[in-house]
Amino acid sequence: MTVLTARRSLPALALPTRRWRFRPGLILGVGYLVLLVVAAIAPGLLTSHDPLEISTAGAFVPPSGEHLLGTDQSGRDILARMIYGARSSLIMGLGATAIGVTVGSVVGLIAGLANRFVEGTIMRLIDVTLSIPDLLMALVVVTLLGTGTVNALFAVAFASIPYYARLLRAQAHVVRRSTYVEAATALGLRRWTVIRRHVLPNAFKPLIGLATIGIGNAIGAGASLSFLGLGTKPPAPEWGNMLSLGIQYISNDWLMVAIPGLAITLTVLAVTVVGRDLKRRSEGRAV
Amino acid sequence: MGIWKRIGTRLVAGIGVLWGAATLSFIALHVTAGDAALATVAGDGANPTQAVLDRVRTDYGLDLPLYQQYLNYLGRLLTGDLGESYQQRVSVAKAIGEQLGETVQLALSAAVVAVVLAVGVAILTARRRPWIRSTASGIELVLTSFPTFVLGLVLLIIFSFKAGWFPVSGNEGFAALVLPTFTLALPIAATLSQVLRTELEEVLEQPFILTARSRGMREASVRLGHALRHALIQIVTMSGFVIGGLLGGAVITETLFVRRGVGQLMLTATTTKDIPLVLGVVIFAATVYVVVNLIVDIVYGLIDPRVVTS
Amino acid sequence: ACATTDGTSAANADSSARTAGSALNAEGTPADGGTLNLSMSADPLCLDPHAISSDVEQIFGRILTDNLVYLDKDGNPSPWLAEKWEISPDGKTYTFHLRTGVTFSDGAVFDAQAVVTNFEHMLDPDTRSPLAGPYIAPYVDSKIIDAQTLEVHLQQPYSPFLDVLAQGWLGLLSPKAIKESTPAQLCEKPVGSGPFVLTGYTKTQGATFVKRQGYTWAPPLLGATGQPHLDGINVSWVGQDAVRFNSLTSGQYQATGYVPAQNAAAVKASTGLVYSNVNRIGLPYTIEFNTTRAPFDDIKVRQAFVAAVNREAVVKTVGFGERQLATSFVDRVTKYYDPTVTLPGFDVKRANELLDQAGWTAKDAEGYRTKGGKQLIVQWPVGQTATISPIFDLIQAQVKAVGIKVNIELIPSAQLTTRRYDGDYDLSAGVWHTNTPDVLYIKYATFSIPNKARLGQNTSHLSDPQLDGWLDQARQTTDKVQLADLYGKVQHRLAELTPGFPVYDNSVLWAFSSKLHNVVVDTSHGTPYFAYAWLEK
Amino acid sequence: MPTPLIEVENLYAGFAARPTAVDGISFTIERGECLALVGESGSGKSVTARTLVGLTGLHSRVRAESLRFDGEDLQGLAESRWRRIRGARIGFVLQDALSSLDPLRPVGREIAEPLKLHTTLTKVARQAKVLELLASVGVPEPELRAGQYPHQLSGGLRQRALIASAIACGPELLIADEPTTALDATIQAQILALLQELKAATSLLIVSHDLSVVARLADRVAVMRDGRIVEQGTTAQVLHDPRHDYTKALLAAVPATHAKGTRLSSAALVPQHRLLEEGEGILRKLEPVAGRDAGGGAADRLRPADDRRPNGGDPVISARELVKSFEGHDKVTRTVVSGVSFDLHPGETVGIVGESGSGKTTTARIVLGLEKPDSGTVSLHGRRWDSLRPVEQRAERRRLQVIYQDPLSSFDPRYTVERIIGEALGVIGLNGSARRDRTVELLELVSLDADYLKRRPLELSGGQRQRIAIARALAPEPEVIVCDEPVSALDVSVQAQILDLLADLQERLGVAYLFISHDLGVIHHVSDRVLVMKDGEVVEAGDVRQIFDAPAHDYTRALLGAVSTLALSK
Ligand SMILES: Nc1ncnc2c1ncn2[C@@H]1O[C@H](COP(=O)(O)OP(=O)(O)OP(=O)(O)O)[C@@H](O)[C@H]1O
Ligand SMILES: Nc1ncnc2c1ncn2[C@@H]1O[C@H](COP(=O)(O)OP(=O)(O)OP(=O)(O)O)[C@@H](O)[C@H]1O
Ligand SMILES: [Mg+2]
Ligand SMILES: [Mg+2]
Ligand code: NI
Repeated sequence: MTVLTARRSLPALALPTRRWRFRPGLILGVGYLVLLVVAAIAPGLLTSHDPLEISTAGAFVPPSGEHLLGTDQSGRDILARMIYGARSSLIMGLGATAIGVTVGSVVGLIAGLANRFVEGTIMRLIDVTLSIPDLLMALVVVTLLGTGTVNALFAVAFASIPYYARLLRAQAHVVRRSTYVEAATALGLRRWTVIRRHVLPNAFKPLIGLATIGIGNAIGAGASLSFLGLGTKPPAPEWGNMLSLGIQYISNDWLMVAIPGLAITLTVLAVTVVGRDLKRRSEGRAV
Repeated sequence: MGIWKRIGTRLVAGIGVLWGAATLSFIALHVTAGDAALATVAGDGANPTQAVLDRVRTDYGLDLPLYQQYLNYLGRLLTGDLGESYQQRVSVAKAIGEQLGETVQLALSAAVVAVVLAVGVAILTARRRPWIRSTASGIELVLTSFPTFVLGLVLLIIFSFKAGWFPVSGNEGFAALVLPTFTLALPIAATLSQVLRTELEEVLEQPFILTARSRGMREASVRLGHALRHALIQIVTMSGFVIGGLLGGAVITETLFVRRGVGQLMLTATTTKDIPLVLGVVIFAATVYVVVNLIVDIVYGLIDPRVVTS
Repeated sequence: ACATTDGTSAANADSSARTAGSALNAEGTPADGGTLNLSMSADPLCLDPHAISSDVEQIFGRILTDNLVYLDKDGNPSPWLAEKWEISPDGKTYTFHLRTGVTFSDGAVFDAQAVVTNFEHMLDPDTRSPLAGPYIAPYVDSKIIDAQTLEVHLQQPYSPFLDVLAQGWLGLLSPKAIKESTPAQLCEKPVGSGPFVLTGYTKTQGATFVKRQGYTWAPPLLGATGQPHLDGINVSWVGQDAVRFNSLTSGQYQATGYVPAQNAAAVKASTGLVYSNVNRIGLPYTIEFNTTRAPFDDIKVRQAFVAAVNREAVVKTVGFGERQLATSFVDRVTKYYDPTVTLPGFDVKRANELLDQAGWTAKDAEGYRTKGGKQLIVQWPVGQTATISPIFDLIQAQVKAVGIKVNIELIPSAQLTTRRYDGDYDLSAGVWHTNTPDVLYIKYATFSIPNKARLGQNTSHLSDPQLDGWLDQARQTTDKVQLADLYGKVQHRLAELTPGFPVYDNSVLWAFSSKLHNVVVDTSHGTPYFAYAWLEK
Repeated sequence: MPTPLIEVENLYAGFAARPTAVDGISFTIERGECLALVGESGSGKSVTARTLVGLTGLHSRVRAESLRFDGEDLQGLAESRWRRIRGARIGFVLQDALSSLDPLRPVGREIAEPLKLHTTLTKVARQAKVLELLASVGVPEPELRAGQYPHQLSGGLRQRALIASAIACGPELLIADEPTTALDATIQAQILALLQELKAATSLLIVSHDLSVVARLADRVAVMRDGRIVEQGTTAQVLHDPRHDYTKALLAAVPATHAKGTRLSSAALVPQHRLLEEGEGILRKLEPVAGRDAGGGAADRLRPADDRRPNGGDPVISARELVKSFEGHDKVTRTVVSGVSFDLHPGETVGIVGESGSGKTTTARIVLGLEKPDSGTVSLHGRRWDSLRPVEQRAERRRLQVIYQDPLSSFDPRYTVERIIGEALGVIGLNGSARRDRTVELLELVSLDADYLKRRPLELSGGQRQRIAIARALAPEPEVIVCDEPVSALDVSVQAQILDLLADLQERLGVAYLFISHDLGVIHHVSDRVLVMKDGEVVEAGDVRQIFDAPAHDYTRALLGAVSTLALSK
């Protein structure tokens, strides 16, 4: 793959061309995400159907011009439900990850930067939460707050907190001991300046990659909650919910499983592709 | 000497974790709405007499103030008594014990499959041609992101409903274990192999690998003999994640494949407010967590001599 | 050798089996041997019929135990372990003449004392009986006349007494086992006198039964004597509907209960399968209003709600053609079902008028009606489950059209139970299947309204003196003409008071392999009875 | 005429990121001969060595007109053939010796590996052979060592174990890539002796940037630069009568041969080096910005240092009786620094030498206030500094700067050069365009330019990173710079630039250096006074000439005795 005749060129000159290499995966990923965001913000732009409206045509209508993806068990337009469901699913994926990451990293950072006593206490608490099965946590959260997208979101977020917290603590430890943090201290910067400028951003770095996977996991976890009957409240459309409902009717209409399943997978793939790209950029690597 | 002391402190911390988990769950279960006695005898379709309800309430001390119930519970716990399941009316230890075998069987086989798959795939794809790597990591991504139940269903449809290779459900026999095992193992394997590949690729860059190659070692031996052990350290480190994944995934896998198991037990126990049973499962899970962490600590020292001696 | 009870037999029993009492797939010469693999939806977690309310018990009961009486095709009590009986004129004393030569599988002998032990076990609070005990609540004590004669005393006249004695939950257990076991032990190893004996029970997985050697005391109505044909029955619990259905088609099981309605068409289309859809006695699938709190304390709002719901459309959607529209507050197979009752139909215009009359005239931004600034919103708590029925969505969507907001709350079953007894809901949905029209007492008598001192199943909290009078009277008489009159009045009155609205008649959907022959449909609950079923080799 | 053992003609090798790492080179190695590859860092020496064992890596391309080992064409050789050559007939000692042993395996197993692969010896026989090999490379207590893990061995022992594994099967050719970097002088001497012994039986290809090593071992030398061999010949001819300008410059850059105050780098070495021509102009720009209160003494320091007098006046830093101990993983407390005292005057350089682990870095860190001593004091301008509260210390920190041994890790990886230096300038309150201008000035001062502002540390070469580290240390206009092994990783040419720059700055700004190195040549070149450390103690201290010419302590003598200089081989 290497052309031996090429002369060494300055990296500064070589970089831009490589940075803008044509990458169909990335473009598709970004395109898909843009579509999702549009669906989440203004679903009405993408479909004229009401996701809650029971169609006169009846249930399990196969795809047609009127219903591009057919209708579900209650005769509602599947495409409209997919489009309107994007919001809950995105909220679930992004929201749960955002909460998990934020709370988890605050807790983890406090543990990683505080004295040994505080750290020990926090870490034991994290152990306690980790030792309780995620599902039970979710059940308790849902039982306390009731079902619904937002509550399922909290359940999923809550379960993810200890993982992020552990990661961040470990990361904070590494960064705190790193030479560049010491170098910044040696320059005479304030403790908080050092933490803000160097410790935090570097401790967060691996989080980008992890969080992109986390978004997918969160959507999946939300769907799993729905599967166990703990997810979104009907009739609100949500992909996980549609998926678990679709399973009941899989022999009547397999599209009811395939479509939301595909949407979830594509979302995760898109988020990951884009996320990896962002991560590479944030590391200043040539893409 | 060092290792015993470490195990000692870990055990003390572990007991603390158990206590914390039990207490937290106790509180959580009691603050959630729902009358446990009613849930026990007066569920859907039941029409019990008030006498039955009152009997259950006094039998289980549900009429006592909460702190009293908590102290009683802790007291019994200290004597190793986990109490009696409200729903099943047998000791919690027995109720869990009955389900344990299948869960352990499933969890172990899934763990083995996950690790073997992850190691295998990572070893085969690390530092290979780009298309091999991106194919592998693409598949892994899909697997990690797919809800377990969908994956299980897809496997069921393909291998059971359509091909008829494996029984659709049940606990009996090896064949019935295959699909649930893979359902549980694949997402874990996918995550593990992503981590492992990164790790392996880093290890394969190391000078000592080049040295091994320079001795005339074949590629397979280099990967298996040298690189793998380093990657194993990662697996050991991620064991917490694996355990979590196994326990969490087990509920759904068990539901889907209609296997008995602790996951199912917990699910029903929680929705019906079978408090002693839920707490029993929590204590069980927490014990597993603590023990696994302890083992990890020891294994870590065995795999990586630097941990103990440096 | 044995013959079928009934001339009617059908390979595909779809139409004929809507009524109970027939034998399915009955042709062919019975062959002995073989084990039936049966899949069911959920483990009751206890197999003592007296200690559970689980639906599946109706099937286990018939496998494991025998009852004093058996309901004939018309739903009238006929002899079984009680060969005959007399009822005192005041309706408070029942004298049973028991069959001889019956033994339980642990060797205990069936006699008057055994029956008394069973009654006492049902009523013992320690048994925590959710159904059996409550069904014989008027029981006071018994007098053993001799080993084969038993006099039972009731507190007050209770005409459904004989009917309920035919229910699976009241199957008779070995007095020896009852005496020697704790309630928990009995749950795991109940001993009966039935055609099969429990040999293994693994919680949440399955149970195995083998045929009872020397069993010859099946209900005479079955017209068969002698031992069961099957060597045994293996029951597995397969919770997922899709999985259960597919494991039936893949041949892993030869019979499965609770076929989801959406799979019925596929079962019917499959040549290797027999399909059974039998209606159940009792309350149809009914949506009930909480009549004691706003807004449904106002009958106009209740009537408006009913008028706003297109029941035909709902039944069509959730029933996949397998459910019949309910026409009264009892299922059409219930004794004294009154076909002249008419439930109000779908009429949006009327619904709107009624709501206007009730004062819900204003509308808010979302299009929901308001009164005095309050939105017309009703709470509908529903148990958390993955397989949530589309019925909730549908009704929610339909009544939205007239400006009623339905808030569906998915909550865990413990919470749902608590709220049900606390009366903290506006809507609740459910069935109550039993084998007598006395279900109307259980569901609508003032006595059945749950309160601090007494549990009860009157979820609409309807309290109507007229109803109470008729229902009480019905418990006191065994006169068929009088009963028909009383229950007819009750049904009409209910349609008027609108404590709720029945949606569809509850039916049990079963599917078997066509190799499984002579499955009798039990009248009591419409469930299959395998005593003389046989497997084609 | 017998065929040469190695025959290379017009060899090209490259990577995606660097297409011409090796750009058409030719050489031969005769049987029993030792060829040395020398040259600039990154010139392709290691890559060349690796082509001979076919291990240039996954994304590499190699092409040659001829690439033969013992007459056999190595190009397109099947994997299985390769495996029979590697380890058996060609032994290879990698450049990164310290990490070339699998950390998870006892060294004994590593050494036995080639035996297992290429011989039919039994396990017992292999074990015996391993012990024999360890003994033959001069490892004491072979039985003990064979069972130990790499991290339990010192660098020298590791290096020897690696050589033992490379010669286990008695190869015809031994390739040793930088076999002595990162080793202190005494251990380096041991390794060289070992290689010299091996020369008798085996052909050698030595890669090194240390010309003194080459002088001692090689029969012939090839000088590489930029992927090409610029000069090739016998050792004597190349080292003493270099033809090519680059070789000449390289030789001139060896610090040990120069006393303090002489220049090392030359135009031929660093074509873009503008410091020499324009240095004064740039330095003048470093005059304090008018109106800014730069704190006490800043103006003084920046005056031209004609009246600078080392050893005169009050010391900037004075350390007294520093003691520091650490508790190791095994819970045993070790005293790492014990009773170290010294003064550092303005404009003076104090060198610290000593074996690895003798406490040099720890001493430096105590001085910097990054580590608290167990006892003893550090004063800055006569004021106690070590016992100040962190907040108070912070105010003084900018007077004391540090150049870390590993500059890369001392930079926030997310930062660009501009931000790295800018942050340091922020400490003295420089903002906005003033900061930017000064950043560029500083870059120019270390012979870089504004092109580098947007680069991240990873996009810089080793020498460039080192210079950024220096620029950062200079930015707050410190009085003292602690230089911890600032040139250890650099080849002589880059090293020369840096040393010259430091000297210039001292000359003009009166900066004092605490200069740590294990390279005695460098210490000799830069220091005014020297401390020799061993096991945490200063065993000898004094004027550089006195230490080098008349060492008093045994250890110092051993250290100096081990130094192989070019002069020695004459
Ligand atoms: N795997 C690789 N991928 C890309 N570039 C590489 C790789 N290995 C080496 N290079 C580049 O090839 C060039 C030559 O590297 P090489 O290791 O041979 O240098 P060297 O002469 O040994 O230098 P040093 O004295 O620093 O060891 C360098 O510019 C290096 O960055
Ligand atoms: N934070 C610490 N905790 C424990 N031990 C330490 C710590 N820092 C240094 N040491 C130990 O103190 C000793 C001296 O270390 P130091 O870094 O000062 O040596 P050095 O003279 O700089 O060696 P080198 O030439 O290898 O850089 C070493 O044995 C080291 O392992
Ligand atoms: Mg090199
Ligand atoms: Mg050091
Ligand atoms: Ni029921």
